[in-house]
Amino acid sequence: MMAVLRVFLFGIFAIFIGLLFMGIGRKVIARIQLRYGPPFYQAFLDVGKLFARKSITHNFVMDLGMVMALGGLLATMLFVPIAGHVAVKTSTNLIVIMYLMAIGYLGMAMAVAASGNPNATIGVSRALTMMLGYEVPFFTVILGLIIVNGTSSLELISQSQAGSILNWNMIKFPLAFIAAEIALQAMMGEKPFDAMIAPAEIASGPMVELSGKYLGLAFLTHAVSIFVETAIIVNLFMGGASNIFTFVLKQFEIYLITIFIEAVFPRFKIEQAVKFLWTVPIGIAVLQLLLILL
Amino acid sequence: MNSIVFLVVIPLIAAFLSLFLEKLNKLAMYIVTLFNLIFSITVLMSGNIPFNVAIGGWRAPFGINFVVTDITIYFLLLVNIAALISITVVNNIKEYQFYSFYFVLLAATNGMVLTGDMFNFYLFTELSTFAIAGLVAYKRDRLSTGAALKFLILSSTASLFSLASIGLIYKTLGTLNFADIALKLSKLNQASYNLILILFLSSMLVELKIFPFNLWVVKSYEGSITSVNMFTHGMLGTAGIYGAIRILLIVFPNMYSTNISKVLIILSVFTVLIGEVGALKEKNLVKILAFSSMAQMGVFMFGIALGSFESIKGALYIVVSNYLAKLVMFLVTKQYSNAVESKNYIDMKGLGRKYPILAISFTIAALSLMGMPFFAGFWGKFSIVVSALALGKLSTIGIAILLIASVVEGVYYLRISHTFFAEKDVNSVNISRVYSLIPFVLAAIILAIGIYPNFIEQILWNVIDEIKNAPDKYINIILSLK
Amino acid sequence: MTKVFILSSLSLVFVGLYGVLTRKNIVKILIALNIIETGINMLLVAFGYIEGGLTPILQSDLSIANLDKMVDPVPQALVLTSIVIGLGTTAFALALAMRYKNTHNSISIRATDEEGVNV
Amino acid sequence: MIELLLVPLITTLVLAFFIRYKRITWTLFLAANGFVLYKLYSIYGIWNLSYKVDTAYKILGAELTLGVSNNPIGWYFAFFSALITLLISLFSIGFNKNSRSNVSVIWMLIIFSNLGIFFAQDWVTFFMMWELMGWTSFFAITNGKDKALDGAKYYLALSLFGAALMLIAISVLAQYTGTFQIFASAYGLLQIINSSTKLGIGILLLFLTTFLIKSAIFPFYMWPQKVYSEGPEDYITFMSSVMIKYGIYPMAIFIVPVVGSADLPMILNTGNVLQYTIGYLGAISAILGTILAIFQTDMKKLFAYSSVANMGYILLGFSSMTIVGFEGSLFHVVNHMILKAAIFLTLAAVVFRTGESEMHKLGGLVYRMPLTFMTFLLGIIAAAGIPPLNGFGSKWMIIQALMSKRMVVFAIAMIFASTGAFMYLFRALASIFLGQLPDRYKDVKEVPPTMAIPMFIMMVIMLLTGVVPGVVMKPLTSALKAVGYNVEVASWTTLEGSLKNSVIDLKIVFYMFVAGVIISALMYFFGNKSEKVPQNDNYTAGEYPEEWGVDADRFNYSYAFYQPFKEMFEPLLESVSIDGFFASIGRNFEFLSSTIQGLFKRGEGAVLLFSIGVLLLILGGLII
Repeated sequence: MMAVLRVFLFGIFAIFIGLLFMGIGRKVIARIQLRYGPPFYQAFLDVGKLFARKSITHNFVMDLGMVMALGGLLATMLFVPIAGHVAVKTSTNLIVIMYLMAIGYLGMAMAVAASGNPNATIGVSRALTMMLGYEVPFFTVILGLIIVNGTSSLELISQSQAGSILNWNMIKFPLAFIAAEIALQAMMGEKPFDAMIAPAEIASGPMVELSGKYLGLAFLTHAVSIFVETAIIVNLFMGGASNIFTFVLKQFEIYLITIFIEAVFPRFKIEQAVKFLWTVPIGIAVLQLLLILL
Repeated sequence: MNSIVFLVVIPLIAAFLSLFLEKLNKLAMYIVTLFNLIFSITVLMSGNIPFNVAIGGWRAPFGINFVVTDITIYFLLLVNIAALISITVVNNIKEYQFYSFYFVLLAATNGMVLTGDMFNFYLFTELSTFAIAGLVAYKRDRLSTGAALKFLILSSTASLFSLASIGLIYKTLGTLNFADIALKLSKLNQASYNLILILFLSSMLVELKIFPFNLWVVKSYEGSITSVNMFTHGMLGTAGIYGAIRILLIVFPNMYSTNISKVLIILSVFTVLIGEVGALKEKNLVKILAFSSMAQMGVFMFGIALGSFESIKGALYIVVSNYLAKLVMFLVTKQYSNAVESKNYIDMKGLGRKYPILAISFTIAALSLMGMPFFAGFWGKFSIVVSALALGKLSTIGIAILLIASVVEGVYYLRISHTFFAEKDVNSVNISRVYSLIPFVLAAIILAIGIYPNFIEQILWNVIDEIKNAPDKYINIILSLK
Repeated sequence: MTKVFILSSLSLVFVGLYGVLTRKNIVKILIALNIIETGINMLLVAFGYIEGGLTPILQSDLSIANLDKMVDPVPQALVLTSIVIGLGTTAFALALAMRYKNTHNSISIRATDEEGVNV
Repeated sequence: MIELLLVPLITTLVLAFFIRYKRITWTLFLAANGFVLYKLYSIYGIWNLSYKVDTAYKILGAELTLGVSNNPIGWYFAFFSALITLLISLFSIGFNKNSRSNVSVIWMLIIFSNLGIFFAQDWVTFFMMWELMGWTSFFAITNGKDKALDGAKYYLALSLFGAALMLIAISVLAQYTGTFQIFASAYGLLQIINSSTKLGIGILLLFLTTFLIKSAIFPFYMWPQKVYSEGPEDYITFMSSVMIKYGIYPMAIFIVPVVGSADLPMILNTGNVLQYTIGYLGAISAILGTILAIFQTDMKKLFAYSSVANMGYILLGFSSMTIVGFEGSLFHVVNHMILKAAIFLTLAAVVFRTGESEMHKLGGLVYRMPLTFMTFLLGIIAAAGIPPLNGFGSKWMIIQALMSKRMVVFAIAMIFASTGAFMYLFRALASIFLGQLPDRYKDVKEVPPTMAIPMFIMMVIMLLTGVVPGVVMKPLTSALKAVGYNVEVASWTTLEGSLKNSVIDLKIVFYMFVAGVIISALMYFFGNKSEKVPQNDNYTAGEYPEEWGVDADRFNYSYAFYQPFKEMFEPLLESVSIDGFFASIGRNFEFLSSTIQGLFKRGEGAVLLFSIGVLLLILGGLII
């Protein structure tokens, strides 16, 4: 019973933090662009409204896919240590986390493809292409860290950086951090890597046919993914944290970097994005890997 | 067992009689062939093998003699069985010439196998090629006439070479008897030995279909009717193989110390390559079989030229497999091409679905030729490969090329089999199921040898044993030396 | 004397071979074949020939006493047989050549064997 | 032991007799497979079973003995392939109702050779079964259809070529070691490598090439797409799931132990030269297979390339030469068997109902074939290696092994391939089942129960092996232990990696996934009601195009799905065209063939060539 409650709490927490970040993010972007922007709790309002609305669906795959999307990301989130706490006792294996994340994306992709709108499918095709673009540099970075630490457990990697700030992987392996940051930008689908959404071209791509609670679930999925991705980076590079507040703060720092870049950059075409991801971050990551290996 | 002479005499008498028998010729053909076959079986069963028959009472090195040893009797059986199977596809032939030529061929091939004398061997060879040329020309059209004439010219030229070689043998050794030659050859100087061997070999390679002596093969096969193809393959070919074994391995065993065996290896590899690759693009089934029989003879020659007993055993397996398989294939080709009135295998599409036994027999034969396991040819291929790899660089390269050529063979044969089994409606075609019987039995034998080689292995070891202990098992018997 | 025989017979063989290889006319090829054959036959006879030898016929005591001076009869017997064979071959080949002329409308060995194509 | 081989053989004969009665043959086929599975189950653990035949056939001076024996790794392969075969044969009963040809006879013969390969005790038996499998596959692939001939010929030529290489290798090996026994000759080969490295590596490479051909690794990666796209779908299912593993089995029992213990030059202290050779071949196959799969428009070709990529993973696992990698590879063998069988069964079902295998001509089939869709969905989740299903565990172990051996290039290749796998797998899912249903498939129905049941069982198996990998890992580790590897028998749900603190419990992963889905489902039910509306309601913005006299066009985004990506890779793929190389070999042979035919057609140069031949002989005999 305790475990169930714990799992539930972790889930709710992730959703809450994710939505909060989204709201703050919007505000920050607006301020950078010299707009006033919505209030920081706008994301909660949006989700609430969406869930209250009636919605339409075309077949059971849409329902199944959306549930799978959020479920998959929540499951991933349960494997990520948050300030040393994990929902259940596991080895917090990085590879497991990376693969589990994919099920969420798969569910999302399935749901929007089932909606039957070509724009949505185009969006998914771009997203998957982008995924191939960022997974390779991101994994190269992870590989270096795994080899250094001799473990693929996220928890152990974050523990190994305990102590002063100089122990942080961010300081020890700055190149890896830069590469990971670029990959993270693509992972979150923020500019300049947001070709899969591209409202002007393909009418927000995946979201085009979603309405009501389906869109709401998509929002929540995005929120959880923000949480998970920033949490992974914090664990990998910033040594985790001793309490949850610090942890969230560190997450927010990471998110802010992303938001700053998002606010000022235009959009890559998809093949430009992949080419970029396969030259710059991979180059940096491989350099770091060579430094580690030799 | 002086009556062994009848194997040659009776067909020759029949050849004369065939001029007058007219409609009874077909019956006579069966009677004579059956006589030959039954007689050979009796000889096999009689249990007094080996024996030596001096014709007219003249003792071995001086007179003409017929020898029956293990090798002889097996090949005698092969020739006569092939004859019997081949004549089953002879029908609607009224011309007595055909029958005369057939009887001459039967006499000549039996004689080739039986004789223990160089000059007689030459005579019988000449006679058999003569008969084959006549049979090839039977169809009377442009192709067969041209083929027969060209074959005749080539084989006459070749036989003159062997005549020269016989003259040289007589000049240097003063004898023409196989056993006596074998005994005395070792005293000869190397150059004369080689010259004799080369002259004789070059005439024999024509019959063994080795490149570049084999330009007659494809044309003759293409230009003649199926029964003649089977004669060429089963009778002349088998007798030629006998000649190769007897003369190269027993009379000229010193060949392996010269470079000639290496040249033979190279030539046989080329033969295989040319045979297999030549068949790749061919559509005419008979021509494909011609190319393939060339290639198989190349493999046989390769095994012989390697000269180790294991490779010779492999070569003998190849002989058995090729003998059976080609008979099956010609029979199937005959039935199918008659049914669709074309020799192009693509026209035979779908026949295998209506007449599966013929097509399955063909496939089994093809697989055996490819050297697939569970079929007779595999044991031959395996032996040859293993012994070739032990015998140095040249044979290693040779066997590698041979194996790659067998890939090509596999592709074109199974393509044909596939065409037989392809989906197509063939309701208008009619083949009597009786014709499936012989191919089926032969294919079953191929399969049986492939699965259970013990029986044939024993026979082949008898043959090898005779080659190994030639002085005891052959020479001394004939010359009555103790 | 024997050497002259052997040399001349060899030259006949090569002349014949040259003919077979270069002539196009089938009849000429057959003639060339016969020339080779003659050469080979002469060769065989020459092998058995002894200078100043006797006829190999046993008719008197004298001949029995001079057995080793007799010419070897075996090659002559062989040659007789081979002449017969050669005759048969030539006859048969000529018969075929006649049919060749009918079917191909030519006696060139290079005439195509394909049906329906005129030379 | 012998009845295991005899039953398929006798069944083949019986099937051949009844070939015109489909119902009887396929039922018999199913029964025989059931027997084989039962028999295999009953001989588990009795590792001293064997059957020998002494022939009088003399080779290398000794009489040849052929034999089969129950060896643990062979059992592992045989058992799971028999299981999959049983399911496929159940599927075949329904699938072949309307087919014109009956592939069951030749298929049974392949099953015979299948068992023979896995249980062969000596190389001769192995080779015999191997060759048998080669030509029987040819007939099974063509199955009387001319359009399948090209692919089948390609496959046949490759397998005959491979078999030729293997025959040479076997013969040379037997000459040096004096034995045909597989395990004894592995030891002998090791000694040859240590004493004369060149010869040993030569033999090893000959063997390796043969096995690579059968498992569709890099230079020979073309045959699956040629073969799978045209063969009979149910047989192709068997081929893609079971037969492609024939090359892996001998690698596992022969190549890996030899390479792993040979004393060869090392690279960067991480592995020896051969290890890296195997690894690079695997990595190239994984990457190339993935990229090519992404560009296919025919679904069978797509999954053919996916098989190539998966074979690459298995080779990568071997190349690590650690026990975790080895276990992972063997585990992946079975996982791939299961998931490929599931996927190809659904493809067969789609072809059965629609007769179409070009993905862009399909679409929206989820409306008509929900069960097939679910099987396919689980299949691709498994194929992508996503946790609660079965592809994950083995991939994870392989990556762990590669990372612990610091083989970074291979690890990155692996990640590239499995991320790329999402791309092509999703593309297949979206194009076949999702999107809008074309009008011509309006009346398509779900497959009949005989076909649905095996698909359902496949789903269960995939989930079961995903959550409880012990069902495969326990027999596997026991088998490895039985042949002398130093391993612990695995537990039911946990997998052990080779890095620090890397034990994962797939049961927990599954629970977490369920927990996540429950939370998310709660959210879903918490939201307001949704209404199910037809596609056009939204798509045509509520208007009715029929009223204006036009039909609503249905179009899916599925033809050039990854066009930008394709444009990136096209120049690369054009520059490395193995297919062109093989095709040019074929062309050269054909050209040579015409030349030779020309030579033999005229035939007037016979005497000239004869003279040349005599001269050659004189050259050889008198002058040299």
